[in-house]
Amino acid sequence: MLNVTNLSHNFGPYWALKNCSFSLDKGEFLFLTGSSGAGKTTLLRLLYASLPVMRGNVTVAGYNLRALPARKVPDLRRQVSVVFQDFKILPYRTVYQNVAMALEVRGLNQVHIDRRVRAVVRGLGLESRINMLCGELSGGEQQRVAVARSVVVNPKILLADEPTGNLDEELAARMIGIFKQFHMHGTTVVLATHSSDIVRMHPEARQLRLEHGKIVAANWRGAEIFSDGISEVHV
Amino acid sequence: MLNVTNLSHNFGPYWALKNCSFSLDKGEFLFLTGSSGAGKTTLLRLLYASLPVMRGNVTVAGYNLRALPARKVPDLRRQVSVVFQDFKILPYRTVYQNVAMALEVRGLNQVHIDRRVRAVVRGLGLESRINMLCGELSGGEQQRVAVARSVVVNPKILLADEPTGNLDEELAARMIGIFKQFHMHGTTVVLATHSSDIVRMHPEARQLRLEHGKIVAANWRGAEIFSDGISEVHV
Amino acid sequence: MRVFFKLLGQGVRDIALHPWAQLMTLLAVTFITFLAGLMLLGVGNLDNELRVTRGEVAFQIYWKENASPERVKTAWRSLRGMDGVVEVLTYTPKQALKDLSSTLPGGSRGLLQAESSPLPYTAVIKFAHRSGDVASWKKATLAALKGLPDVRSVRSSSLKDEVSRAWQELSSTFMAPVLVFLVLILSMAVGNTMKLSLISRQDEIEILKLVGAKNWYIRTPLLVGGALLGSVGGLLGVAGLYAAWWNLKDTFNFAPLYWELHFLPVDQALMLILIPMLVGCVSSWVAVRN
Amino acid sequence: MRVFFKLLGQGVRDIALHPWAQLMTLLAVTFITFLAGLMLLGVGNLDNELRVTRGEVAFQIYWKENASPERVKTAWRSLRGMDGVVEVLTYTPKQALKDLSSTLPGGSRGLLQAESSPLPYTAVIKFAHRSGDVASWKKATLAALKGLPDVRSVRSSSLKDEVSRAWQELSSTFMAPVLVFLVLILSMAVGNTMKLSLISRQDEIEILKLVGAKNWYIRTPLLVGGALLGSVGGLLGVAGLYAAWWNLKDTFNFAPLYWELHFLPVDQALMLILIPMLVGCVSSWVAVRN
Ligand SMILES: Nc1ncnc2c1ncn2[C@@H]1O[C@H](COP(=O)(O)OP(=O)(O)OP(=O)(O)O)[C@@H](O)[C@H]1O
Ligand SMILES: Nc1ncnc2c1ncn2[C@@H]1O[C@H](COP(=O)(O)OP(=O)(O)OP(=O)(O)O)[C@@H](O)[C@H]1O
Ligand SMILES: [Mg+2]
Ligand SMILES: [Mg+2]
Repeated sequence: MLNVTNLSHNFGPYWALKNCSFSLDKGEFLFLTGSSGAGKTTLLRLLYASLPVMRGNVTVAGYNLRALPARKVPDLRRQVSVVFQDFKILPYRTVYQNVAMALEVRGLNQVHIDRRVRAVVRGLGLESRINMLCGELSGGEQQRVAVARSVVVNPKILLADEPTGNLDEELAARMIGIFKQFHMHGTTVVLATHSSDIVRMHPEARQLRLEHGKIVAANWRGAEIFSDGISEVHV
Repeated sequence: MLNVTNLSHNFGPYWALKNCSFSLDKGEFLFLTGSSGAGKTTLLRLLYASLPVMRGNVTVAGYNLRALPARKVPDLRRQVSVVFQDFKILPYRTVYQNVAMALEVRGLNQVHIDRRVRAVVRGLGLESRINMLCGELSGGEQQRVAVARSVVVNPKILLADEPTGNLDEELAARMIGIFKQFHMHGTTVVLATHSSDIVRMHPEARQLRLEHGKIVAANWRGAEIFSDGISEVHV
Repeated sequence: MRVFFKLLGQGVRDIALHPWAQLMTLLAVTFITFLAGLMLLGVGNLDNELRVTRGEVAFQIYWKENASPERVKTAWRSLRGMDGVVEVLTYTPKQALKDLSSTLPGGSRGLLQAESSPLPYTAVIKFAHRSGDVASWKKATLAALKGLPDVRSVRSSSLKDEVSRAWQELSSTFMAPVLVFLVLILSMAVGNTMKLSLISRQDEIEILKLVGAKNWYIRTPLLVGGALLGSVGGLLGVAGLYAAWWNLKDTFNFAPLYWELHFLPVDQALMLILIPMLVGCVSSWVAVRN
Repeated sequence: MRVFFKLLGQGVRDIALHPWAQLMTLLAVTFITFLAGLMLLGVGNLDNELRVTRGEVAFQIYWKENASPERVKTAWRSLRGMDGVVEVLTYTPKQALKDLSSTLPGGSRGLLQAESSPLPYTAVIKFAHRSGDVASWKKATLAALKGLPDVRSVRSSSLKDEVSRAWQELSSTFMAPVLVFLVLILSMAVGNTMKLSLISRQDEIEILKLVGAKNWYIRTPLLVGGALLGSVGGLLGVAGLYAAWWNLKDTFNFAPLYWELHFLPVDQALMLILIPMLVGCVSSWVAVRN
């Protein structure tokens, strides 16, 4: 489902990712941890073709990202849903419109869209906000809209970048619960977070720790820990 | 220093704040908690005149916000520094430029600006990023730039809205440490957060809990707990 | 298909998102169209005027003093039968003298009382403006007129010809580039405003791409918006031009000038609407390409 | 003061932030200025041409047939002394006949051989175009000319007068609004592009306000940017106009027309630079007011 081998990425002289290798099977759940600037967002951006893969190889949902032509990118992104760290929702559209957008670009029919959007919005506790403009929402509410838009399409792979940064423990747990639910139905989930609390509450999930662009710890065999004599401890 | 009496605020029919009253003396440290949508950001926005005070009275640093003419707003904002929940930094400017901006609008001389900016940026662990464009920074790095810009001016009052949402425990603690330092030097700090961990680590500080726009808990005498038979427990 | 119409509708509805920017853009398109149209109108009418009053070719024919009246009259009849003739004025020596004296004050009676008129038989023949190889046609006509029996000399009025020739030279060497240039200005201005108004939609485009929208899905509403802006702007511009023309058209329309301003021909008016529309489409397309 | 100069500099440097948008705006300003200038140029030259060749007032004076030659000659001398006279053409009866016959082909010898000329003493007097109350001046002049001894009648050439009058009517009733209208178009277009280019700086302005910047601090760089854009655009437009004029100016400059196109007067050219500059300033100012 998701295969990363020897992936490196640099911004000018700065190496944001170095020689990362790991693979995930269909329906697995991965927590991606690492302190600020470790390379979590960079890794996720490479996985949904927002950054080009220059070194190493990445295969996502059967697409080889090293050789993906630009016109195939929309196809990839219909398999891979993303919750962005900075939300990327439209402030001048309502909650409903922002969430429905992801279904509309797929050309689904209106009745189906309506049912799915309302179900997901209810699940995230936003039903009273559904017709409000997103620009008028609180930080946590906006974050939940971002999550709603990514899960509404029932993706094969779900990438979530810090999806609980603006939520308190209770809401965060509820959101993780929603991700878990999709995971149960076969979605592969990659969740980047800095919160060790959340990770600790789900010991059964895969975990990967980045430090300065290198994988420094992992709790399953599919990941290659960077063996440069720095740190090789499993979390 | 900061006096709020009977403050209410509505967006259309929706009451985001209801009858809030509390006061803070110079140099106090307040944690503002409450779940997503409780009204934390709304309260802060009222305090720095980003929303007009319609009902109730607010006095901040000697300015009566109920009757503040538009041309006085810049004066208020030179006393009150804010860390915004959505950062509000310029992606096409460097870290240095974004932080220096707050000093430049005050017309300080270049040598002084340079010294202050570099000191604050170093304190937040961003010295290696100082000449990078903010749009190229990671989420946590951007958040730290936002904090740097607000503390660099040595404000009388510091309002921080969820300043640690994108930071791991270690960086969060370091940042609270920086706020504490300013607090020691006489700055009044109001810090909105959803993280009960952080609040628990600072039991000596003032605490105020909002729920649906009402003050439902506080740990000092200066705050009036909403007495509508709902909840009156001190945290 | 259903999706396509939805996208069309969205393109129209999206105008409401930034009404101020859209209105400003619309006004810019309108004004530029109006300006371009005004220039076309001015050039077209001047051109027209020159063709009608100046472009026509007039010849003055003078017969010998001893020409036989019968031969002259026959020649006059044949003149009227020539191809492209607009008007033939003929003067017997008496009539010529009378006409001449009538231009003098009080009808210089002395002149009229002269026993025999000192003037020859005269005719003025005017041909309509013709395109094509005017020079050689003129040469041939001149020869034909000179060949009429007893004709002493034939003249054509030179100033009018010169102006007409200069204007045609100007038209052919400068009007084409000037028109192309105007279209370029239009494209530039419309494209500019479109591009700038698209800046405010960059976020939306970015997000649509990130949630898996295909290119045509993103571009259709933008194209519709651009085309709508261009065509409505063009339409308003032409309407404004029509109003302006309506107010101005009789300014020069008095005796003895009778110069009535004409509106643009239909094809030019249509172009003034179609070109901004096309430019709107194209510039929207270009704006989202990168 | 130091801060002020820093802000000026920032206004200039900020152009580099969105070079594409700024370039497009600059081009739009350039082209609109060019268009406006082209219209001014056209109008100005036509106006000029009408004033020079048509606006002048000509009177034809005919003396009685029995007028005494001495009196006529005295009158001629006094004509030349009149105020605003451009040209006086005088004809004795003999000269008039010769002149007349010379317009006929082959110099109709019969006419010249007439014992005494049937034509009267004649004079044509041309006055330069004059502004002010032309009608009453003309009436007075007409009366004065008619009052000369032995004068039978005085005429003034009507077509030229009519055209001249119509053009002046057009100028006074339509040119002012048209010019105001052009300035409006200019303001609109420049303001529009300025406003749109400012959209991309809204974030910056919002943040500056939030960190306590005073209004002048925010506006000065924007004003400088707007003024720069407007004035450079205007300058380029006028330069382009000059280039176009240079290429076109001799198009009508041939014998016997000698109509040389003139460039805009300095004050109009300056206006074409100053107005976009002002508009750029004002629209920047307005854009950040809300
Ligand atoms: N476009 C870019 N150009 C230059 N450097 C970049 C760019 N994007 C990211 N970086 C740098 O790469 C490093 C990794 O960034 P990344 O966003 O992946 O971190 P992260 O793990 O997501 O951190 P956070 O938890 O703070 O979001 C950062 O130090 C950042 O400054
Ligand atoms: N401009 C606005 N128009 C309408 N409703 C608004 C507006 N701003 C905020 N609200 C509503 O007011 C409520 C309080 O918002 P606020 O941003 O103060 O919450 P918050 O406590 O900061 O939440 P969070 O922790 O999620 O940031 C929210 O439910 C929000 O939807
Ligand atoms: Mg990140
Ligand atoms: Mg908030």
